[in-house]
This record gives sequence, C-alpha cells and structure tokens, in this order.
Amino acid sequence: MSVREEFDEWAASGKDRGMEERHWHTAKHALARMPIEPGDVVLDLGCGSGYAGRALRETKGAGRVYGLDGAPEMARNAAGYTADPGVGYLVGDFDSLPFAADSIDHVWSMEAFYYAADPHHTLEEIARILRPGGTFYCAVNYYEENVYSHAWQESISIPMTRWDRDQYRSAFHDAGLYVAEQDNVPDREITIPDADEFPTDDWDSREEMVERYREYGTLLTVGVAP
Amino acid sequence: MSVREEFDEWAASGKDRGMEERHWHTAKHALARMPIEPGDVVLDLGCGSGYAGRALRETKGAGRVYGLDGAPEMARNAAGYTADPGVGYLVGDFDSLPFAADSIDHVWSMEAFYYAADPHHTLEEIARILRPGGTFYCAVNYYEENVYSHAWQESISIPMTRWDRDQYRSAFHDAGLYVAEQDNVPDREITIPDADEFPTDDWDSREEMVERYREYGTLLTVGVAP
Amino acid sequence: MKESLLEILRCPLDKHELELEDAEYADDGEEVVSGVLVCSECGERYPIEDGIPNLLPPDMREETPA
Amino acid sequence: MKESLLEILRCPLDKHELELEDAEYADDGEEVVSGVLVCSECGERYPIEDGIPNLLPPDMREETPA
Ligand SMILES: Nc1ncnc2c1ncn2[C@@H]1O[C@H](CSCC[C@H](N)C(=O)O)[C@@H](O)[C@H]1O
Ligand SMILES: Nc1ncnc2c1ncn2[C@@H]1O[C@H](CSCC[C@H](N)C(=O)O)[C@@H](O)[C@H]1O
Repeated sequence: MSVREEFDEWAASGKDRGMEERHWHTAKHALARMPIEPGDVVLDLGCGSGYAGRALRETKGAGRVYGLDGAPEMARNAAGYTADPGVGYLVGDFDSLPFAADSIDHVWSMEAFYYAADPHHTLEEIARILRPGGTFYCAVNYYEENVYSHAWQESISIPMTRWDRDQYRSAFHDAGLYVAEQDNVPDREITIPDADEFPTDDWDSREEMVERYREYGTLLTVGVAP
Repeated sequence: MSVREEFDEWAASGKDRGMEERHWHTAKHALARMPIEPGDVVLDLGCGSGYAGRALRETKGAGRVYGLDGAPEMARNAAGYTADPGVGYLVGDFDSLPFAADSIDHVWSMEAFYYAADPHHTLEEIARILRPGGTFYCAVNYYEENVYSHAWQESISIPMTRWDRDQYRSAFHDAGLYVAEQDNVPDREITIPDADEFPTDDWDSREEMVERYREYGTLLTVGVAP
Repeated sequence: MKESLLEILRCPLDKHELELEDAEYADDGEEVVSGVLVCSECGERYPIEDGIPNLLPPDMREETPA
Repeated sequence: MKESLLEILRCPLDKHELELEDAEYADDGEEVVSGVLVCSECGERYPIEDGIPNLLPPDMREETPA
C-alpha cells in the first residue's frame, strides 16, 4: 500500500483525531519550545489533523502555517477543522518538498518523519527550504531506544526508519543541519493503571508502561539551518 | 562590592554547594538536552561549584570541560571537588572571555548570565568563541516573568539584568546567535508544603509557590552560532 | 489555498515557480477553490481540488484511483 | 591547569596568544601548578596560582587585597 492509501484510510476512520489526542501529551511541550516569532511561516510535515500548526498560530502568532500531508483525506480533514485564514493545507511527499529555498522559518513534524522513503534526502530537502537560523523540530515515538515501539512496523505496510538517538544527530549533521537539542519528552498525562491491573491488553507490567511513557516518551531532535 | 568579593564570600560560606543542590532540579533537564558529542569542549560560565561541567563529562563524554568564574574562591572550591583530568577551572570575567575564536563547542551557564556587566557584549563574546553550530544554553531563574525573583536584587550588590523572554531572544539575535529553543523548565522536585502550612517564612500562599517552581521554573534560551 | 502560498510554492520535481491557471475563487475572492498549478519550467500540472493543492510528484499522484 | 588549555586560552584584552613562563609542574608532570601567562602581543601578565589561571582583566584583578 502507498502512504496515500494507508493514511487516507486512517483519515476516513477518524484516526487523525485519535492521534491528535494522544500525541498532544508530548507534542505540546515540544511546540512550546519552538522559537517562533510573530509573523513566521511554519510548515508541519505529515500534519494529520493539523492540530500542531493551529496551536502555533494561536499561541505564538505564527503568520502563516502550512500543513503538508501525503494523504489527501488527511489534508481534507485538517482543512475542515479550521476556518483560520492563516492556515493552509496541501498534499505532497516528504521526498520532494514543493517549496522554494529559504522560504520557511520553522519546520515541525510529529510521528511522521520516519515514514519518509529516503529520510536522508528529506533532511536535505528540509535544510534547503529553511532560511538560515530556521529550525526543524523532529518528534518521534518510533525509534530504536523505545523498544516498545519496535512492533509497530508489523501493523503498517509503509517501511519505517528506526534510528537511535545518535543516528538522528548524525543524519541531521550529514544533511547540513546543526543539532541544537535532543531530548526525551515524557508523557505525564496518559493514565497508568495500578499495579494489580497488569497485565492489561497492551502491557505485561506496570514498569514497562511507565518506562515507555514517563521515561522514553517522545524523542525530540532539533536541527538548525546554517 | 565586586563580583569577586561578593561571590568569594558565598564560596567561603558554602553557598556554592547549596546552589548546586537547588539548581540541579532544573539544570539537569536542560543539561540532558545539550547536543554534546564525545570529545567536545564545553565551557561553563559562572560555574560556581562546577557541578554542571562534571555532569557533562560523566553523561555525555565531553572531552574537556572548563569552568570559568569571576570569584577565585569559587574556582578553587570547584577544583577541590574533582580529580578528573578532563576538567579545568579558571578565573575570568564574562565581559572579556579569555578564549580563541571558534574554540568552544558548547557553552553552558546557569543562574549567572544576568550578572554580566554588559550582557549584550557577553553574548557577542560567546558568539565569537563558539564554533559554527555550537550552542549556548543559557538558564536563568531571575527574569521578568518570574515576579517572585524580582526582589533578589535587593540582597546583592552586583547589578542584575532582568530581561523577559522576548528580550532574551532579541539579544541573542542582536549578538548574531540563532535562537533554537526557549522553554520554562519546571522544578518538580522542591517540596511544596500542604496548603494549611501557608503562609511560610518565604511564601504567602501555596499557589504562588506552585507558580514559581512548577510553572516558571528555569527559563532556558538556546542560541546557536552561525 | 490563498494566492499568497504561490510565493513560496514550487514544482516538487525541479523547484521552479508555478503558475496558476483556470482558477476559481470562493465568494470572498481570496481563497482559490480549484484550478491548476503549472510548472513554469517542466510544464507539469498539479491540480487544486476543494481548495487543496496536490503537489505530489506525478508518479505518486497517479496511484489515485480514477 | 593542563598545558592543553593554552591551545584555546587567549589574552582577555586583545585575544592574542599567551606564553607560559616560570611554570612549576605537579609530580605527574602534566598539571601546571604555578607560573605566569604572558600575552604575546600586549605583554600583560596573568598569574597561575594553585593550578588555577587568573585571566581577569588587570583592572578587575587588582581589586584583590594584597
Ligand atoms: N512520505 C510522506 N509524505 C507526506 N506525508 C506522509 C508521508 N508518510 C506519511 N505521511 C503522513 O504522516 C502522517 C503520520 S501520522 C501523524 C499525524 C500528526 N503529525 C500527529 O501528530 O497526529 C500521516 O498523516 C501520513 O499521511
Ligand atoms: N561577571 C562575571 N564574570 C564571571 N563570573 C561571574 C560574573 N558574575 C557572577 N559570576 C559568577 O557566577 C556565579 C553565579 S551563582 C551560580 C553558580 C552555578 N552556575 C550554579 O548553578 O550553582 C558565581 O559563582 C559568580 O562568581
């Protein structure tokens, strides 16, 4: 299946809103860190429901926010959730970003980057479209150290890239981005049942669930264009 | 009183270790974010007891860590706390940093930057000594939004600079640093008594203490040298 | 989409500028509801449908069932 | 201080290189315990005491009570 087919299906079944709710637990902390000045142009790669860009408009006064997604139904849903004239959505692919060089102030991506067919090339594309000093906030829950995420590949037909922390930093450097920060942003909001309720459907032990959410959380790597 | 006199006194009375203990609550989270690669050269400005640099040696394999402080007794204490040959201390002033251009990979500073006599010039000095892509992690508890810190100036003879979030970002930009991140790092560790124990010696109400520590915490601004 | 997006939008293949053709506008006269974006260099055509431009490279776009 | 620090240490006033004079070393032969750092350009002298170099600009250093 293609990105379009896979994720159009997710959009049609309402998964876009479900992801928004779960991802928000950690995404909001990473979004709050972004050095966005009023009027800045922000791009959300793999925007899903588009919540991240809308939050940046509201909290930081971003001038224009564009959400790009490879699944037309995702972009269509996202457009349906807002009437804000400063927000726009488009369909496109991570591998060939349809933007001019130096045209974007900041790029955000949550739980999407690792679907890129050629992630090294996507980083080069991001470095190309960012203006000097622009940042790329790359947030992922699927990565090597988070062993609890490894099985996710089995339930999706798109090949996923599973880098570790070092590989993210090296790949950013290889693409010509400076690395300004790397962090695990914990999810402190998901409800973790009492010990006697384990095993649950999804978790063998409470310790594992705590490690997954409170410790590993979301891996954030921040790149800066030279 | 000069920086030397004021802070030599603090060092002599053991305040360096007291600050280390309190500052660690938030400093450790900011330190963990630093994109330090094994072998990197790191400078800690206003190092006090020197705990931050030692932590970066231990956790990230920084190659050499230098702690600079304007108070000789601070540097002397710091040197006494470690036998690590990769760590060194020196006496110097924020306003005229004794380092070559492009010679430092990353600069850290906790609760010290605002004592600089000319903070704009100190930022220019930092931009000068950082290699391209090097970061400046600037952490402060004394800043405009943290209204609970405003009175601190009354108990110290060194003039303190009280910028707000925007002023930090602008000043970084003016000095030629990109801003990669700005964040409030909460202190989740300090014990906050139950409501019925307020007022305490230091706090009128529990709400205020919660706001001070859990919300405002430490203001972190991350700059990147072009 | 707003016409202002054209300032920074480029052909995904060769990154050249796009020209807007056959544009239909919403009642406010600001929002482009449908039309075609044409690459000024390679001539590739990208549709705008329901106000959303589709800038997928043609080989990915053509997977779309008719 | 280690001699390796000299590679990046500069005169705080004019940022020129420093030369190490009258160095005394610890038993391991690596650590400079005392000596003077002299600016190769302006000739300003900065003391090393108990292994810690004092690179304060002279007007700030001279506040030190004798
Ligand atoms: N190669 C590619 N190009 C563009 N978008 C892609 C893509 N691969 C996956 N995506 C999109 O990336 C999204 C991943 S799901 C994450 C959605 C959103 N960022 C959130 O946090 O909830 C999906 O909407 C999917 O359609
Ligand atoms: N102008 C200046 N130049 C160099 N050091 C200075 C300075 N003004 C203040 N300092 C130093 O900055 C320190 C501030 S106290 C903070 C110490 C340490 N970073 C910690 O987190 O605990 C003191 O040790 C003081 O001597």
